[in-house]
Amino acid sequence: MEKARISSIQLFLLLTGFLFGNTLILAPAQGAKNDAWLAILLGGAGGALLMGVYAAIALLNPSKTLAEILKEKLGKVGGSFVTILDIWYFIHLASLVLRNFGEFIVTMTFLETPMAVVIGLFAVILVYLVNSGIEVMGRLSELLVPVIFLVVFIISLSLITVRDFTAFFPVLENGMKPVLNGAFALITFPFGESVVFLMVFPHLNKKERLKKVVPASAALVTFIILLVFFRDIFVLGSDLMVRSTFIPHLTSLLLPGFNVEPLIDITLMIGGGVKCSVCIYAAARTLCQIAGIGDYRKLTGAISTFCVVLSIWVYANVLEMFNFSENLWPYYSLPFQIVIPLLLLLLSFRKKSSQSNERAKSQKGKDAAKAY
Amino acid sequence: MTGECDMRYWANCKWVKKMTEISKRKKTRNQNSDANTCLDSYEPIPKTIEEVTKRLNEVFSDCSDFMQRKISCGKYGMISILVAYFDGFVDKRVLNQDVIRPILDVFSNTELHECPGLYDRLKEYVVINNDIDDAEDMGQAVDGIVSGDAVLFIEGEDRALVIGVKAPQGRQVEEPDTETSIRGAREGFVENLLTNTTLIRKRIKNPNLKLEMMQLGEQTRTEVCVCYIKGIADDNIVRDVKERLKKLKTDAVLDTGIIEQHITDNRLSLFPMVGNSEKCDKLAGKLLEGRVAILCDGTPYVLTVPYLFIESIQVTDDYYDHAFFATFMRLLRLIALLFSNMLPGLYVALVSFHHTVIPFKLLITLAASRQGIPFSPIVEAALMIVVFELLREAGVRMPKPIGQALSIVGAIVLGEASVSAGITSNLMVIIVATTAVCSFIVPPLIRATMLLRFAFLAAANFLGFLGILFVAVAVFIHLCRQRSFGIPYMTPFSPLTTSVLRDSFVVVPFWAMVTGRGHQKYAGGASKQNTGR
Amino acid sequence: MIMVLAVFAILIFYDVRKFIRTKEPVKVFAIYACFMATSLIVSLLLAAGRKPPGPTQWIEAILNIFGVAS
Amino acid sequence: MVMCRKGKKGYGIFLVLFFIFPVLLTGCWNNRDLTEMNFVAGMGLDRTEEGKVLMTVQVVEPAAIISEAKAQSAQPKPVIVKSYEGETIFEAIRGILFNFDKKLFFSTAQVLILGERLSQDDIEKILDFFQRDHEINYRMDILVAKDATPEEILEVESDQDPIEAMYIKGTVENTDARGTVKRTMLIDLIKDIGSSGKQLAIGQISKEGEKEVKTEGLAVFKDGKLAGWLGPYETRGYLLVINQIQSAIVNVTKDKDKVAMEIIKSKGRIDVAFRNSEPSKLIVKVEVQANVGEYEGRGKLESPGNLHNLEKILKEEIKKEIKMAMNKIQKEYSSDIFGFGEHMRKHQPQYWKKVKKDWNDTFSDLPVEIQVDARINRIGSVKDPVKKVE
Repeated sequence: MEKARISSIQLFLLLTGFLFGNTLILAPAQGAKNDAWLAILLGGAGGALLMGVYAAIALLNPSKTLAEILKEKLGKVGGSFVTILDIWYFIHLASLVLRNFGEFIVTMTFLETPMAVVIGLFAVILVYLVNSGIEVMGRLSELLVPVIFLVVFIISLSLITVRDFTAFFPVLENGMKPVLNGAFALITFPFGESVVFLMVFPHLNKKERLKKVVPASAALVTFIILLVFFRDIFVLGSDLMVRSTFIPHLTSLLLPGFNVEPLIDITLMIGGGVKCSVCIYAAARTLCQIAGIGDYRKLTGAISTFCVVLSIWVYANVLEMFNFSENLWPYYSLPFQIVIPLLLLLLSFRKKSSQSNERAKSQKGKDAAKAY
Repeated sequence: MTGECDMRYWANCKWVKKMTEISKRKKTRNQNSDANTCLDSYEPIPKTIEEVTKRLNEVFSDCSDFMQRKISCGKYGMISILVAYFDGFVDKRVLNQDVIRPILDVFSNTELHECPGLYDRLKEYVVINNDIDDAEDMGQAVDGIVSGDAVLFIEGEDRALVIGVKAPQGRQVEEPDTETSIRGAREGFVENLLTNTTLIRKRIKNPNLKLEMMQLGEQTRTEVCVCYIKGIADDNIVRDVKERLKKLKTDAVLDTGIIEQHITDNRLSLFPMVGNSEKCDKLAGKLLEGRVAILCDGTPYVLTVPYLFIESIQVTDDYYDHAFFATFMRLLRLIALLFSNMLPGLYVALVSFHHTVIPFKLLITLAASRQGIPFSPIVEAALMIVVFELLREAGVRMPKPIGQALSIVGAIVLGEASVSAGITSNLMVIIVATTAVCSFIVPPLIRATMLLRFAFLAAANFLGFLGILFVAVAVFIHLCRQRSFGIPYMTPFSPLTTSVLRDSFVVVPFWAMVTGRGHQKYAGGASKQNTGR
Repeated sequence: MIMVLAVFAILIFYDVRKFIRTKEPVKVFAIYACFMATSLIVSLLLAAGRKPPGPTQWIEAILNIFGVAS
Repeated sequence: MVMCRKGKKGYGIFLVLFFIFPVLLTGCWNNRDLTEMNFVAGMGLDRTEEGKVLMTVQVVEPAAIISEAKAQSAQPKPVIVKSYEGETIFEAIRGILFNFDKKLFFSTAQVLILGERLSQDDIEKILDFFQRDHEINYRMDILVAKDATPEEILEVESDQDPIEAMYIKGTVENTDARGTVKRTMLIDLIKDIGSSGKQLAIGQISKEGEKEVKTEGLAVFKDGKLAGWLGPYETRGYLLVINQIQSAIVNVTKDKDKVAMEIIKSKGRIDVAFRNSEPSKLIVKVEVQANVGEYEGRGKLESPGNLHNLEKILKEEIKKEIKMAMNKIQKEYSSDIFGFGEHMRKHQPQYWKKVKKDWNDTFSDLPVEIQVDARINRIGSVKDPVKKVE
């Protein structure tokens, strides 16, 4: 249907922007306090592995989207059921990101502005973007995602004078458990969320590039999360970091000389925008594929409207938001992010090996997947 | 002639009416111009000069500048030759020297009564002029006359000679006012199409430089020339350009601006999707980059397609100057572009929302300057910008001497007095002035910035910095989804095209660019590098 | 309340007009109506200040059945 | 091409929303003009006798300040100082509006002066407002007023800066040239409150005549309550230990000559030594680099030996200052404002858990080892001090 093609750089930046998304404000792995860097490293490795699974699925089922793979592997009824669940998951994810964005803006900058207005206007832009197609999304991320890195580096560099480099001591004060918990949380958020990209991977113009793009982007995001974590803990100290609602905002206030608060809005808006638009795009396309509608653009408006309403509906206050994303989200995400993809991977393998008569060919496929 | 003739023009002429009646094609007269004119043009040329004169007088009734001269030659004045042309349109001296004098010289004493080879003799060795064509029927003959040629009708022949003796018209080649440069050629295009094509040929001496002519505009039938370098320009784009031009249905093509509006990809976009220039060296550079140019008779502005966003901040001087300086200027222009769009919006956002961002001392200054101003920042800004745009427009439309007075009024009365009257803050005057200065730095985007400025202003007043961000992202999305003749509008940046990136915000020296002259193809797939030059 | 209704009216008018013009099949209308109706009902309830139990609560309940969430 | 055609719809939405909506809703919500607010330059916080919060704000009148720079005409005062009582800080802040016409804007606050009576209460709790409010300037300086209420200090009309708070901030900022007062920004304070192994120490301010203030010394807190004060030299000793000295002048005596040494670089480190898994000793290491700034006398300064001598004397002098501070803090206040506990928490967490409970008592009993290393780099434009040829 859609013959759009995106280049590997575009996919890389799209993926990176997606993973970056709202990670900064929610600060996953923060439960491990000053050991979060360990959690980030572990979680990054695990996340890369998980994303490798997604890439392997995409490589084993070339030019098929998630809905098509599910239908093929799980049959019509089962496939449709899981697909509908996945659609719900994508929509939910998009609305959570919207809520994060709105919550941040409303808490920090526009205290008197209704959140619905902020989120609604943001959604309008997202609809415009999603309706422009995946190519334009790729091109836009090519333009804007580098800005995120720029902002993060600028803030980090300008804070170099006000930091205390011993703040992350002592190591493993509370044992390994919080670290493992944090790592697990980090795998499901943000890395596992990239399961959405099974709807985007088929658009890549050179399929084999996927093997490079996915790990590179996971590595870059891990590095940036790590950088941001160290920056924040050096500047704020572990206690204040754990207590603050939105860490990067607090950090931005500490710059000597001037206040760079709006820059945080920029990163959040770009990252969140990429994440949200990919989710809405994926939801709309998946829905259209199982319903047999040709053009997903017809439904983006409705889905986005629903996302906006859902984002207001989903939490009563900011604490509920933090509680959900820390305690419930990882478990809730498990089936969507890990169980279904692993099942798909297994089924793809089996089909591949039974299909091909030559052993060598199946061996090759395994090797390809083993690379992850 | 492309067959797209002007039917209403013909329809007004009596003889055409008569002819159409004869051919019983009344029905199609006002609808199908093709069929109509084709039929008309096949009207044979009468053999006798009297009849020709009569017809011509019918066709060109009430045309006071239509001239006919009858030459009787041969020893007994037996041979009549009729020269028909538009006065002023043809160069009379050339006509006399190259056509009439030789005819008189050769035939005045010849004892020819009726020579069968007269037409060919005239064509081959009597008329000196090079530009000779046959007119097989009346239509072609009339076409020749209206396009400034002289037409020779000969007694007893059903053909006519069309002789190009067009008088050179219009101004001399001079430096264009709109695109002045510090270095580089001073030659600009003129209104005459032939002069313009010559100027291009002069720069690119290469048979691969193709100039394809067509006529557009049902009333005006303007000569339009599609120009490209075969082998460098993408064939698909050339084809696309020609197709779009052929589809163009309009009465009048008075300027390339009209063509631009018809062939542009997105007519609603504020951003230019078609470039224009009146500088020869710039156009040559564009052609060498693989672009297609559209020239039009009667205007010095030449269109180039595809047009990319980055071209707005490129200036020919960049290529002639030191690369570091050029890079600096590019960045400066980019900053100017941002400023001219966002500065008033940013100011409003800062003053009405983000007080925490402003350093304390500056905040005091700002607050002090805003003390006692009756308007809110947005109203103040909008007022000042509108006043500035009024001044600018007045400055453009007014005769130059009055412009002086205008600038004094603008500077003193509106700037100085409005501040001391306490209607605007002096900071706002600075902001608007800076914005105004910046908006002149990137002329191709001037209309986009003019309107976007208000969008940013309104958004800033609504949601502060966030509003500005929203609008900015929307503009970015808009830019990203545009294509100019198939090429994504933001090309060197997204999709990232590393080879072209050397000529984006950064200008690398020529020797570091891929092709010799420093011109790059605008998009990927620059495989067809160059022609034998 | 009125604002919510107005916004929804604009959105639905805009989209449905487009659908009718392009003569969409019934399923498009069905899915569209499904999403919009849910959104409208929920947002009206929210605007009225009666927040219905949302997905977060459902998910929490489901997870509690499995006993994963503490 | 196809995409562009479709694009027109989206473009329409964009145009409608961004051109019409904002115009309709102009000036809503958070849109607040600069002229509708009062800028707070300084804040004072104290307790009344009934235990209420007494909030003092110093508000700037921008027009007065700018016009003062232009012409010395009769103008309204550039700053206004007002106080109000309330149960909580926030209530007091809102209540203070009873005689201000515009809302107060706190982000511009440069200093926060804490009263003595408030300091004797628990200041850790009271600082919550300053963390929670989104408009607070985290880099504002905090000082504790000695022998004066915050109100009195904020009411001082200095000749040096029309905004008194800026004047106070300036005097605190120049501590990096003298090192006699600790500069405490709000963020530092918040960080210190959070850490269990460190007690609070805030710079001290007092009134000096009608037109000036003096920022010198240190207020030492124990468990959030004011424990006592340190003098300027003790403060300097303390700052040397916690590595917050940028530059300072230390006077030493050499053969009855007075020599002023300019410390240009100083590095302080702390450590805790252990014996039998019990903390046994506090170790303070200070490395100082200094220049000879002034030599008042007839001594000789020719050979490296002279300098080594001077270095030794400087070492002793610094040691003395540190010892003075240590003594007073350990014995008199027994409050670990150095952060030895914090250091232990970071580097020996297993021991820290044991001694955490009554660390302050343990801290005051431990012996201190002070290691000072001083180096003199430059001696200035002349070698020997001026003397008549004999």
